[in-house]
Amino acid sequence: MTVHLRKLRFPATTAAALLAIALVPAVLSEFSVGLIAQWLPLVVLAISLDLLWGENRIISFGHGAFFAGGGYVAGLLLRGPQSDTTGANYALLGEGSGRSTFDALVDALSSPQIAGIPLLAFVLPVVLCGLVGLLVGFVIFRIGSVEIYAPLVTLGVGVIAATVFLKLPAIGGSNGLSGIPPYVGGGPTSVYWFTAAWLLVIYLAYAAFRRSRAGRRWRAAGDDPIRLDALGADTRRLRAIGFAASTALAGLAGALYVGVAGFMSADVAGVLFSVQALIWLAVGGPGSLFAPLVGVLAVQLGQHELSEQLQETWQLLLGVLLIAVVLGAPRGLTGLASSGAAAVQRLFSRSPHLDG
Amino acid sequence: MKLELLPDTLAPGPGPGPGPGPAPALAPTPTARPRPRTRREGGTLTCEGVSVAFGPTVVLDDVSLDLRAGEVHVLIGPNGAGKTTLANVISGHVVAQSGTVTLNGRFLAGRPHARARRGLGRKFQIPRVFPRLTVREQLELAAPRADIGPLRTQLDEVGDVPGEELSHGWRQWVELQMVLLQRPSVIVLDEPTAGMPRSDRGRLAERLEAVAHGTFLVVEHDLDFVARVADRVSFMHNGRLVRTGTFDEVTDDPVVRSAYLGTSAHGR
Amino acid sequence: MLVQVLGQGLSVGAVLALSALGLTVIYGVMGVVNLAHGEFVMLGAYSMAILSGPLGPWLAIALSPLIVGAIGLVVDRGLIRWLYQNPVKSMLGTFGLGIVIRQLVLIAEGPGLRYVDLPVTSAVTILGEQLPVWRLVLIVLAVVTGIAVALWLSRSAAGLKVRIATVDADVASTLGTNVSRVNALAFALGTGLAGLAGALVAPLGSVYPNMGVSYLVGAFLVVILAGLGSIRNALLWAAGVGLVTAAVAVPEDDVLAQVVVWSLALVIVATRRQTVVASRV
Amino acid sequence: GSSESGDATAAGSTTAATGSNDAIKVGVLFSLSGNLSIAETSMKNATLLAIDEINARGGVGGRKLEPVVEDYASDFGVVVQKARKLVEQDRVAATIGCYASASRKAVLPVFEQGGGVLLYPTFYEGLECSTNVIYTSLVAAQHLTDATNWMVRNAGKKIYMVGSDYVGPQTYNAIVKKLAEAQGATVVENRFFPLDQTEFGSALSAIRAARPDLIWNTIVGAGIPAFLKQYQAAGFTPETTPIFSGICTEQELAAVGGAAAKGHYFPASYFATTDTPDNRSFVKRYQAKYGADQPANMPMQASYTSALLLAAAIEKAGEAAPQAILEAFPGVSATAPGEGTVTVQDNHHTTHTVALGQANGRALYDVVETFAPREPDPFPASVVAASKIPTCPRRETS
Amino acid sequence: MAVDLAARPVFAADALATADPAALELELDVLRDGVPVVRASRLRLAPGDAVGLVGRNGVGKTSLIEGVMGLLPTRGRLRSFGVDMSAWPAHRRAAHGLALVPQGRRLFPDLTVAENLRVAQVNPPADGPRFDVMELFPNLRALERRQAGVLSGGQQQQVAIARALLRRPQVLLLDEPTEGLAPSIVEEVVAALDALREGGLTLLLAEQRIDVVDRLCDDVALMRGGEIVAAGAAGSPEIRELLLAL
Ligand SMILES: Nc1ncnc2c1ncn2[C@@H]1O[C@H](COP(=O)(O)OP(=O)(O)OP(=O)(O)O)[C@@H](O)[C@H]1O
Ligand SMILES: Nc1ncnc2c1ncn2[C@@H]1O[C@H](COP(=O)(O)OP(=O)(O)OP(=O)(O)O)[C@@H](O)[C@H]1O
Ligand SMILES: [Mg+2]
Ligand SMILES: [Mg+2]
Repeated sequence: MTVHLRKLRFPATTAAALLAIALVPAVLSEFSVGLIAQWLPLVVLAISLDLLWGENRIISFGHGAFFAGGGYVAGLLLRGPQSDTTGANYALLGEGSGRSTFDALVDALSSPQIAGIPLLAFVLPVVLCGLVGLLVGFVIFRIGSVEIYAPLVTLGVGVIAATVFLKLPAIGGSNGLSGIPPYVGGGPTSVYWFTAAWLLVIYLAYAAFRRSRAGRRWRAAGDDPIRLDALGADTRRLRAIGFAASTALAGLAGALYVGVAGFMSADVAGVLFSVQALIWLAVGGPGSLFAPLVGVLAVQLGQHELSEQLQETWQLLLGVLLIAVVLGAPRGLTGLASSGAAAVQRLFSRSPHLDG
Repeated sequence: MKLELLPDTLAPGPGPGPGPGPAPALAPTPTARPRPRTRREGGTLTCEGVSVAFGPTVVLDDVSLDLRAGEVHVLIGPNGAGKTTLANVISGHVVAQSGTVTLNGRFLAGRPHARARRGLGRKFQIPRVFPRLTVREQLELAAPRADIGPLRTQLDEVGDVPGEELSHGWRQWVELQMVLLQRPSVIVLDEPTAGMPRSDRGRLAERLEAVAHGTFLVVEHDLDFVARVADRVSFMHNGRLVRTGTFDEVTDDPVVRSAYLGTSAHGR
Repeated sequence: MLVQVLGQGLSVGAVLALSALGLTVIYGVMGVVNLAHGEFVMLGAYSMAILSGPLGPWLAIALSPLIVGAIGLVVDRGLIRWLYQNPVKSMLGTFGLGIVIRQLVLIAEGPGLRYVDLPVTSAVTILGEQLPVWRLVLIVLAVVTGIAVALWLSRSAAGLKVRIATVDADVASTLGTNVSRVNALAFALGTGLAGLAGALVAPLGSVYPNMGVSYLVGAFLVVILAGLGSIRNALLWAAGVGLVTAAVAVPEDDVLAQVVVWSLALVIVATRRQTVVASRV
Repeated sequence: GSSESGDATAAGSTTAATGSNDAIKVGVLFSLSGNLSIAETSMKNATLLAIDEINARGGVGGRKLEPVVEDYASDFGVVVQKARKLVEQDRVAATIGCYASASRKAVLPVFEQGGGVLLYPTFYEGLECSTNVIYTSLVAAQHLTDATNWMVRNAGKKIYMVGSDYVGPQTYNAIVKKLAEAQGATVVENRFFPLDQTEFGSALSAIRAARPDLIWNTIVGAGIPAFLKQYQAAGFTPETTPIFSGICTEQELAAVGGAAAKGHYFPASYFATTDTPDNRSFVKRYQAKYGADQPANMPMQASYTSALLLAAAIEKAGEAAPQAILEAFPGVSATAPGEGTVTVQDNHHTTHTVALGQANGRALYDVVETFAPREPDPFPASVVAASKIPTCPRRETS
Repeated sequence: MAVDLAARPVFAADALATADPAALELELDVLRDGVPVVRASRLRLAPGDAVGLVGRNGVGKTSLIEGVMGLLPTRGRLRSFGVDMSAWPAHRRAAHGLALVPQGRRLFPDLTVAENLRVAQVNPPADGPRFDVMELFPNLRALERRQAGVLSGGQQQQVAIARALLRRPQVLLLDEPTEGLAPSIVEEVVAALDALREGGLTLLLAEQRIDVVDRLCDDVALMRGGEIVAAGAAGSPEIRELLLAL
């Protein structure tokens, strides 16, 4: 009995999640479908953070920067040549300083030859964010006390990125990059399917990784890098590469996001957005497979449904919720759910063993 | 009546028999194990003129050590003599100011993982296990293809317990198994018997004998155990390697007696 | 130019130091990454804004740290004590706390900017450079407070208890230390310092519910560079950051200064040798 | 969204576009939480005040206006969602909203692709004339030309510029620089600060060294009080080095405090102190509804006026379909409180009368000079090359 | 075989002395995460008694000791010198005369050795026997200014023992105190503890080295699976047999 329930739990939740994804367009209005489509890339971002935090005990305050960076690159590629963005207009006012190499780069990205190849809009953000992530990763893991310094170094990355993005008129400066077309035509529903398919693929890959030997090694690297090193694994390199994989995934999330939202702004690179992403995960329960999905949907839904009615009180509620999660449900909503399930299971089985 | 130890369970030898008598010896009277043992394969490790200082504190002073293939070499010495530091130099956790380490005839350098890949195993003095992996997962991580059949009884007990919930002694055990399962050619064990019950020490000694391939450098304070496993013993004192020889030769040395063994040597 | 950079750099450093001191105490000593630190600075500024009218600026400055420290005490009992020595959990919990404080202030006091009069408006001329007296006051107070806190932590018995209480609460309690009382004291001290920072910068800056974020980020920068728990280093690095900022910002501009300072910080952290203790295995 | 109109009946399922007798839905899209809510809450309030008054007079063509209020929480990701909801789900006739340029830019595609109407009631930098946006407040060149001329003539020719590091202030400063230089002035420095910077010591040191006649300032938000107070602490006075601000309404001034703000200048199409009967009545009605501690200011008045303009446009179109409203807008006028008649032009911007205010000891502006009414010009030839000036209005996004 | 413990306090000999309050008298369950890992353990130690707690790994020795000290939640009874401490937090138990040498040393690694010793004295010590730790561990004097975290394992263990003794406890709980100590130091520690017992110190000692137990303890309690399954005089044949089988 007990064994059965335990074995069934994983496929059952997966099936339920799949069913929910499939049902969204059928039961909700087109607007709501579009809205949820906009949240799905955030789930990908949350997965990229879970890969670090849940599995490797690294907190990043800089993932917003990679999300934004990926979004900008994909956005420029998707939008193609355009003369009349705010950025271009602002450049009209430039004080004769000439065009920077960065402007040329932006132009190259949005030139007709390469823009509009949707595949590139995925590949390039992933590659660029991954490379930058690798660099940052090597910095972080050179220092001891990773748990303490990683948040601080990534915080610095976020601050620099947000400042620099704001400074660049070619990507819209403070006005952001807007008018980005979706990857697929056909309205919110097809955008939803497109994004959901990506999310599904990423989720399956993530689930497979977590169960694989590589996934176990990755968890071990966060648990005790010195021990793992002494077993012959180059933990520092492993973690730097894992960090890069995570930032690449964040870049991919950004690329997906601009295809849905049509817009990317520099504050996304800042600390507040990155912390917001951590909150999704905290609410979901870091380290659990469904935490990213559950966390993003719960917080965003709450935000969407409650913020208009409650306004300032909603924010207050969010803060209280966060404290409640930390104190009352350190393994997040998914943790609550599984201890609920365990309680149900105990009802079916005999009294628990005390020893062992 | 006070409890007495029965030394003959450890090794044959003279000693007070059971029953009332004079106050029993506090420490057992260790005796070196019978030798020679059948020779086995194993790596070689040489330290040449290793010196380490932290700021003004000299911790290792021109230490040279030579491990023969297949032997069990035990390092003893007072607390703070530099034994762990020497182990750290070998495994790459401490960078020596001068001196070289050679493994199987080639210089050993680089970070710990590179040394581990060349066949160097290491158990730490403070046991290190992976908190979130179960015991079974830890062993599998260390050596995916190793045969864990002989460990079945222990795994039945703790196989599914995550590292963070292990008691101190079990942590020692798990870490030791991780290292041994990897079958390194040279294995550095820092106080492997700490926290182990007596019978397990005996079993560990048997295990070390039974290992088919491997050279051991063991740091130990349990003379009983040392006597049983050591082919050779080196004595360290104040950062210097003072003396190397058989167990009896070293423990008979008056310097070793006064600096390390204390009154426990009186029983001999 | 040199005097300008010095004067300006030290006064920027003073503000940084004041906001970093409390963070260092709480982070370095208690192992709590207090993301609500900026909000305690904000509470200090609001208490200054509210009290300086009826009580006058000096009394308000003296009272603000006490008030904010008292709030910190309550918060410690209600929340922080569950988060000791758990940097990850503490980040989330205190971030939630930050939102709560901000929103409560916003609901109680409105979203608008608050006004605080400068207690001293005059400027003095040093080596041909005019420096506002209030900035000199900041520099002096930052140094004095920093030294006082450092001495208290390292020399006094209470300071010693504070330093052990959260490193290993179990062992500390077996040594007779009432850990929860000591922790509450330490958190109150850290938040009180934040409150002092808030009260002192209020007349120069802008007082509004969201003001905390920038102080938090600046304080974190100092803590990154200074390492954990060292008050002396925090003071020195705050001055260093201030001077570099001024050296870029006075001749060039502040955006560039921000980028330069953070990039330099990352380079310094990246090339820094590991601490000895961390590498002991 | 929540309906907030005092006496609007519950809307049926019929959309506004069908031209039935039901209420006309009007989107009201501002930040009511987060850091932008300081300014935007009062803009929402003023919009609702106007809608209530229009309804009290019998609505538009016999139909009531029904506000659909959305809070985008100062988040430019959320603003897109909310705009979509208003355009696609609620199918409002038009939306009044947005404050920061970034929020407007973010929602542009939603309105252009969804065929909606956005009335943007904030003074802004220009360089835009979307087919689907009606810009009801000042645009940069219209806002700044006369004030700059006055400044150079009366305060001096050596100018030091400061601003927050984002598009609006950058454009404002670029335009003022061109205008001032055309008057023979020199700009010794044009310096920008990160958005949330509240530490200006370095800049003030540099300013002292540069010895300008005046400071042109487009620092926004929380930076303003800090800048003005640190200016005062550093020993500057408005008598010797006055500050002319481009983006500093009564709202920001209140936080600076009367003493520190006194003597500085700001041009605007509306000041709270304007002593006309209609303005006194406007302020009184507003404060009666939302509290007496709220100083009136330009974006708030423009929000109010926007609702009036919208009502006039629907009246003119004869129906509440967004496309018809857009087509009806050019030429539509309304009487703006404290300002007079304002008219929407073919380029979707609005004529205004600008005045120059000088801060008094009560943190309010006294008008020192009122300029002649000015046409709006989103692409001023003084700064934009002739070849790059587009025909307005046009679609801004592909 | 094993002494039956169910009905009476563990050490019958002490039953005579019940008129005197026991230094430590307990009947406890110790809980981890709400689950009892130690169950119904009864012990009674008269002042000056020394009891050895032995058992294989993971049987609950550390848990019992930490439960007595107040570091783990417990159910049941705990009295020391007539005072019921079962609801007290650890620091009150410490003030009342309990002290602990924890397993794994647990020094404050960033503090110096001198500071690690000073922390034992910043709170008023209990009034057990006085002891000069620097005489016991003279080599610590040279290390006073060193950070405790960089000390060798055995040096750390010495500091941990010294720290507990400086509390001047009446009841000292020792969790494998000889781990990592050189033989001569073990000798000295044992001799010192023996001397302190003369001065009235009560010892509860978890130890794997049965020679140390033998030398130091009058009585032994053997644990298995979270329970004390046998207890008796250290020298009794049954106990001796059990010890050797460990
Ligand atoms: N990072 C360091 N800084 C300063 N001194 C150090 C450092 N690391 C080790 N030491 C000192 O070096 C000496 C040798 O330490 P080591 O750990 O090698 O001793 P050991 O022989 O293993 O002793 P034990 O038997 O107690 O484990 C000790 O005195 C210790 O305090
Ligand atoms: N931190 C922990 N979390 C959960 N369970 C634990 C923890 N530490 C120990 N346990 C469990 O509690 C039981 C008793 O452990 P305890 O540490 O008391 O044993 P012990 O007798 O001291 O063993 P050792 O000789 O190995 O030190 C064991 O089953 C162990 O798995
Ligand atoms: Mg050692
Ligand atoms: Mg134990």
